Amino acid sequence: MSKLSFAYYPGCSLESSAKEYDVSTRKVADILKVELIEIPDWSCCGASPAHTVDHLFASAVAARNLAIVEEMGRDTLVTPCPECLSAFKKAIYNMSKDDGFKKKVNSLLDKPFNLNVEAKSFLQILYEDVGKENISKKVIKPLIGVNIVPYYGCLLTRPPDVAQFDDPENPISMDTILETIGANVPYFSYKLECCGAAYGVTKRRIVTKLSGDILKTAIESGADAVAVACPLCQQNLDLRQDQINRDQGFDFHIPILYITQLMGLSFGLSASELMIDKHNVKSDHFLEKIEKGLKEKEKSEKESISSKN
Amino acid sequence: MAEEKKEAKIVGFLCNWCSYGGADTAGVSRFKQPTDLRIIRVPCSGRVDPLFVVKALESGADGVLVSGCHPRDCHYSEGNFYARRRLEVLKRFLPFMGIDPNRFEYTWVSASEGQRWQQVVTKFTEQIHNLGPAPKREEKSDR
Amino acid sequence: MRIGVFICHCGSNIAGTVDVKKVAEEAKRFPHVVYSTDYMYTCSEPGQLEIQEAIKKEKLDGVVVASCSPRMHENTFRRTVEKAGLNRYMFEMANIREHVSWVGVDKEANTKKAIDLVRMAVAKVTLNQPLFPKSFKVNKNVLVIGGGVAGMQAALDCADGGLKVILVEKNPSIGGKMAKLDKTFPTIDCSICILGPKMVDVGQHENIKLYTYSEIEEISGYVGNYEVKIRKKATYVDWTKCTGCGLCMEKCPSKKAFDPFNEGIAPTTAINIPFPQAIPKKAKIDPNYCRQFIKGKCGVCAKICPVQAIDYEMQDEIVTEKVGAIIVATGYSLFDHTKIKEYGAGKYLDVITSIQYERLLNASGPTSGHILRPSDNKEPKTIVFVACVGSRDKSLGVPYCSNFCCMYIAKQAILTKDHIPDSQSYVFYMDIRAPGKGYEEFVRRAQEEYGVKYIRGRVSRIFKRGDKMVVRGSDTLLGTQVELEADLVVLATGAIAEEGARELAEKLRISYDPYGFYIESHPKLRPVETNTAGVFLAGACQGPKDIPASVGQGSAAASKVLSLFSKDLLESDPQIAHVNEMLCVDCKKCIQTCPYGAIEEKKTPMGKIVASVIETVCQGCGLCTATCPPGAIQLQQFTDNQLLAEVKAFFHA
Amino acid sequence: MALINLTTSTDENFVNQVETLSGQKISECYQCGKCTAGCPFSFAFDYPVSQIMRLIQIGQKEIVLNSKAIWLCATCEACTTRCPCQIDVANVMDICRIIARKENKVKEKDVKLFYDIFLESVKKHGRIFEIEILMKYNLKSGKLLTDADLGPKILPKGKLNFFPVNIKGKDSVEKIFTRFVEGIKNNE
Ligand SMILES: Cc1cc2nc3c(=O)[nH]c(=O)nc-3n(C[C@H](O)[C@H](O)[C@H](O)COP(=O)(O)OP(=O)(O)OC[C@H]3O[C@@H](n4cnc5c(N)ncnc54)[C@H](O)[C@@H]3O)c2cc1C
Ligand SMILES: Cc1cc2nc3c(=O)[nH]c(=O)nc-3n(C[C@H](O)[C@H](O)[C@H](O)COP(=O)(O)OP(=O)(O)OC[C@H]3O[C@@H](n4cnc5c(N)ncnc54)[C@H](O)[C@@H]3O)c2cc1C
Ligand code: SF4
Ligand code: SF4
Ligand code: SF4
Ligand code: SF4
Ligand code: SF4
Ligand code: SF4
Ligand code: SF4
Ligand code: SF4
Repeated sequence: MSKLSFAYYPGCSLESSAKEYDVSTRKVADILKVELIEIPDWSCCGASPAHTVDHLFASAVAARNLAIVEEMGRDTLVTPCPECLSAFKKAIYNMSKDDGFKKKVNSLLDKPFNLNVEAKSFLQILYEDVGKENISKKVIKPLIGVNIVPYYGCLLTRPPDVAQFDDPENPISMDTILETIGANVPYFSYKLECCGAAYGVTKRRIVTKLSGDILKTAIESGADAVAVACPLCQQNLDLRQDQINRDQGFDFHIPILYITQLMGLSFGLSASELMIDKHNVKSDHFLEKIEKGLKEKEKSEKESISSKN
Repeated sequence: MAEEKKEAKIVGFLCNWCSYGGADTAGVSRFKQPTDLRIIRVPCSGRVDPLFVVKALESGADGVLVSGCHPRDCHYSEGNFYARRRLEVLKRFLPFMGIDPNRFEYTWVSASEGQRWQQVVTKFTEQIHNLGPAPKREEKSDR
Repeated sequence: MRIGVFICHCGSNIAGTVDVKKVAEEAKRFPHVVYSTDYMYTCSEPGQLEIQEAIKKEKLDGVVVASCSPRMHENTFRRTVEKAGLNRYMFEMANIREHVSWVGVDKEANTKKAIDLVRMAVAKVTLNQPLFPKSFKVNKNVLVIGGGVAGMQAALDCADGGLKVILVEKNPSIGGKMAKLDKTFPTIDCSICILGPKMVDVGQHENIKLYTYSEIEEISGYVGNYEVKIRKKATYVDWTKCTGCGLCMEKCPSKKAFDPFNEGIAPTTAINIPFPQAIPKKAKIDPNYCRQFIKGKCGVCAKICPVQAIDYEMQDEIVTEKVGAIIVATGYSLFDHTKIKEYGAGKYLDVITSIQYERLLNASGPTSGHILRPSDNKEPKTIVFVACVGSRDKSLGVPYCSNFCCMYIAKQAILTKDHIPDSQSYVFYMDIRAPGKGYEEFVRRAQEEYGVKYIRGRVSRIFKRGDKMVVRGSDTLLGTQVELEADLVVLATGAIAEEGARELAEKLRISYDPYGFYIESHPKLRPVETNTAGVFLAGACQGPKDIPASVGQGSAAASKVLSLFSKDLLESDPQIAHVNEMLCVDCKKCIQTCPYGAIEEKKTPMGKIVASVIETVCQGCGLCTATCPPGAIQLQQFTDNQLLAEVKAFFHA
Repeated sequence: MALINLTTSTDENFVNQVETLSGQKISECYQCGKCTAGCPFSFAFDYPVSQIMRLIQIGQKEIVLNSKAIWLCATCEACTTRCPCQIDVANVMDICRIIARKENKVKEKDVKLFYDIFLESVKKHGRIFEIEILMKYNLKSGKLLTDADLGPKILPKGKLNFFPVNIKGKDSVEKIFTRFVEGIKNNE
């Protein structure tokens, strides 16, 4: 595999409330020899507020960053955040579909964006460019004995025309990675149901209902933890888990971990290196279960070796 | 209002089985089209002698359209393959005769594709309007 | 020449957007035109009489009618002029309805266009020549392709009418989809009970020659004289010996073979007779599952067969038959629901298709007619039917309605209640399409008497919760989201074109629509004819249709063949190529080009070698004409001169 | 629902406006309800999304622009992904929101307020400043205690920045805002 190298867009959340995601992404990338070069002086992608104002405006806010990537001489922008990804992909999609639109967007910008950059999620890089063979080579502490359900959220694969990644109704990229790092992945029917998105602040009840349904289904599936790839999903499911319990009358304590954190664990990084301790819901029990699983595996391997001799 | 757009002179050679039927279907479905085109019915697009196209363009046509059955769907099994081969050669040859190859188009429309026919006519007519009237040529054959 | 021009109003269809009077006036000034008029409905009896009178009074020797498409009325008017003593080819039509009045809104531009088209038609008719058809003998055998209910009906009607029928069916048994069904709407009679006797009749009729497990390899010729090559696929059992005793099936150790008849819900043996009522009732080996073929050892069936019918070395065989007409009755296929990811893409065992459900309901099916759901063989209590799965769905490329699923859903829901009295069925639907006789009443009965709950809304997603299937849909009448926990979900998968339909159409030289269904000559007036003379359509191959309609079309196609064959001689179309022997330089280009091998060389009385057209073989495509360097071979009625005259008439007004 | 007088209240211009801005043909919707069936927010909408589509079809501008639904839609794209008629439904919802915003008809004031504060932050710093956004929202919405319970959970983790990150090219971001506003003014 030739060395992979991309322009990296962390996004606003990954700078603050979702620092864990940024840190674990960079560490995992490092181990997998994926070079991530942070886009100099990147600005906010505009997220969902921008497109409620105007699509031209929203595309321009996103495209400022794409133009910088062009200037860097790179052809791919990689971001871990699906919300940012969606903003970039839609800008590229709309601009390439309609030349007039493209011109208008560029008239709002200091430096024009000439459509020479595509946007990908870091998950897509892991799944398609790095591949499960290369991931499995780095696994030294497989996550034996734990059930993890992957929660994709809305925007990673939808709408399919724009996202162009994985299956829009039954995505398997995270499933595959989780299996590759040794976890057991039970059937999970809420992979794609919306968590309530950005309405946490303004419409808390909506979020605690939707996120509550997701947690409930995850637990019914026998999950010990939920894997996520989105800072907003993480926030809704983890930070707001107590609000969910209060509003919905549940008593859930299920860790919500970034897929990159789980990979990092399997690559032998410590929980604190991966900032797992920075989450709201404690992962201690989950981590213990992994250790136990590992020990049991070692024991049974030893036994089988000695019985062979 | 701006002045009326002058009609272009466009000839269409349509095979009886597919495209002529497609144009009928468009009619039956009332799919509105520009009025510039005059259709000449031929049994098969393979009947269209490239010379017809040249003669039409030389004697004053602004555009010529040939439309036949989709590949593999020819009523005469392979007529449209012949047509395609000949007309592709023609298209490459037109510039040497001083004719803009964009004045000639070859396409496929089946009998059920009324909507497609509407699009083909609309697009081609637009294309010819954009090119403007064909430059006057010295007429050799007539007179 | 004396030419008459007749401009039709078609009520307001033409006159509404074309100034027909002006067109008629203008036409008077065209060369050779001596008479021009307009009329309200030219194709009506008085309209035709007016043409005939004008021919006589004005001594016309050429007629142009400007009206609808020649595909609609060319033959009508040809007969009209013929009755007045004119040769039928001294006639031309200008299409000012489909190509003018219906597609343009600007009356002035339309009128100008109509005038141009009439001028072009006049220019052409001036160069027309009287043509005279030749007669040729007809082979009165008929080929029926497809042995579903439509094809069987067509075959029986033809055979009863005294024709020899060759019936080709690609499966090992005839019967088509109907043989798989349990009961049929709207009368709920047992499908195989009414179909079985018909199948036996087909099998035993002295005028029907049956080729099952066979496919069309090649078709050549033309109406009255087709030659058909049929591939008899190897069954590895000598059917002249096999008695259908079924011993081999009992002993065959390979018991996991895919069973297409049961739609894969239960396996079968590698050697099998597809179902008890099969016609012919003969065994066949599926080499994909037979151990003799896979591992090279077994041979149990060969040992056990009392009549030594097994032949592992059997090869496909090609036979040739000659027929005069062909009825295509190849039916339909069902939409592949594994393409619909939000419904589980076929991964959930308890989400099945409607045709699989027919097999579950069927007393001779794998569950002996007990409804047991596939995952755990338990009897389901809550059954959800989903309508329009792979129908009326642009995103899946199937925007059309499949015609019969609304009805069979009602039927299956009623049967469900009969089988499991304490069950509850739900139907998610968009519209209920039940326009046949007794159909609406049938659907009402399902709701009123059988308590089937109909929910107006589409299903968005199906997923598993415990051992239930959760169906999430909407009730648009309420304006809300709804969810049901079902034991079994039945998807009413839509009808799509039979696989291989397009390839067969290409062999037959008939057309198909964008979805692969065959196109009839005219949707209202020639519903079972195709544009290829001598080829007729019956049943669902033309578009989804239920059994009554399929059978009706089978009979209609048969009667078309019977009337075609009522004459011993057919007339050939004289619009064929003709060689000017003076001009021909024997370059042979035309001979190489003709797709029908209709051109040969001959020696003229002067000893010159020239090309010569075999009149009965030429189909009139004109490929040769466009190929001939000196312009010696001309397609009559479409000669270079005629077409160029049209072109010129447009530019030199 | 109250009586709708179709003669007086049908606004064809609204239908055209939505169609032009969204690039979607509204008449293609055949009211199957699949969008509503899959919409996670159906339970919170006043009109489910398929009814919004219907209301647009019959030109009911006032009802659509004054609905809560258009503000509660989270652009999750479930409807767009599954619509059998290939309509970009989420885009239509977005366009309705944009029109409502332009016409100052905002049923869900808080949602709009939050969006506005968010964008203000982008305009000011080039990136968002989470703490500032939350505080401003609490002040302006009058809901002072929004997410107050989360403070103790997140603040000690030391992830949140207490000072905004001001990017170097923040004026180039600001210019996007100003040019956009100018563009609108020039068009009017
Ligand atoms: C679940 C279900 C339930 C239904 N229930 C009812 C009902 O209750 N009442 C009702 O009226 N209708 C019902 N129908 C509809 C019914 O199945 C059709 O109307 C009927 O089968 C059409 O008959 P057909 O002969 O045109 O086609 P088919 O039954 O499809 O027969 C076509 C035949 O042609 C053969 N064939 C195909 N291609 C070739 C080829 N290239 N060469 C040779 N042979 C070929 C096929 O093998 C097949 O035997 C139901 C359909 C379904 C799916
Ligand atoms: C408003 C309307 C619009 C329609 N539009 C369409 C359309 O767009 N497309 C379409 O496909 N269908 C359409 N139809 C349906 C269409 O009219 C019928 O399908 C068609 O007319 C049926 O033809 P028929 O020959 O069976 O019956 P009819 O047209 O009713 O002909 C029966 C004939 O028999 C005669 N008759 C009756 N009793 C006797 C007797 N005892 N002795 C002698 N003669 C008798 C009658 O006088 C009549 O001339 C429409 C129907 C209506 C009402
Ligand atoms: S001839 Fe054609 S156009 Fe005239 S009335 Fe008859 S159908 Fe109509
Ligand atoms: S192959 Fe032999 S054993 Fe099998 S059914 Fe035929 S006759 Fe019986
Ligand atoms: S040879 Fe094949 S078909 Fe015959 S019994 Fe053995 S497995 Fe079955
Ligand atoms: S018949 Fe009914 S279920 Fe079938 S496609 Fe048409 S409307 Fe849908
Ligand atoms: S027109 Fe010419 S090429 Fe066509 S079938 Fe007749 S002889 Fe052959
Ligand atoms: S192509 Fe023309 S010249 Fe050549 S053999 Fe045929 S008819 Fe004669
Ligand atoms: S899914 Fe599409 S067609 Fe169906 S109601 Fe919604 S917008 Fe209309
Ligand atoms: S995009 Fe909006 S309307 Fe569509 S499903 Fe999601 S929340 Fe509902």
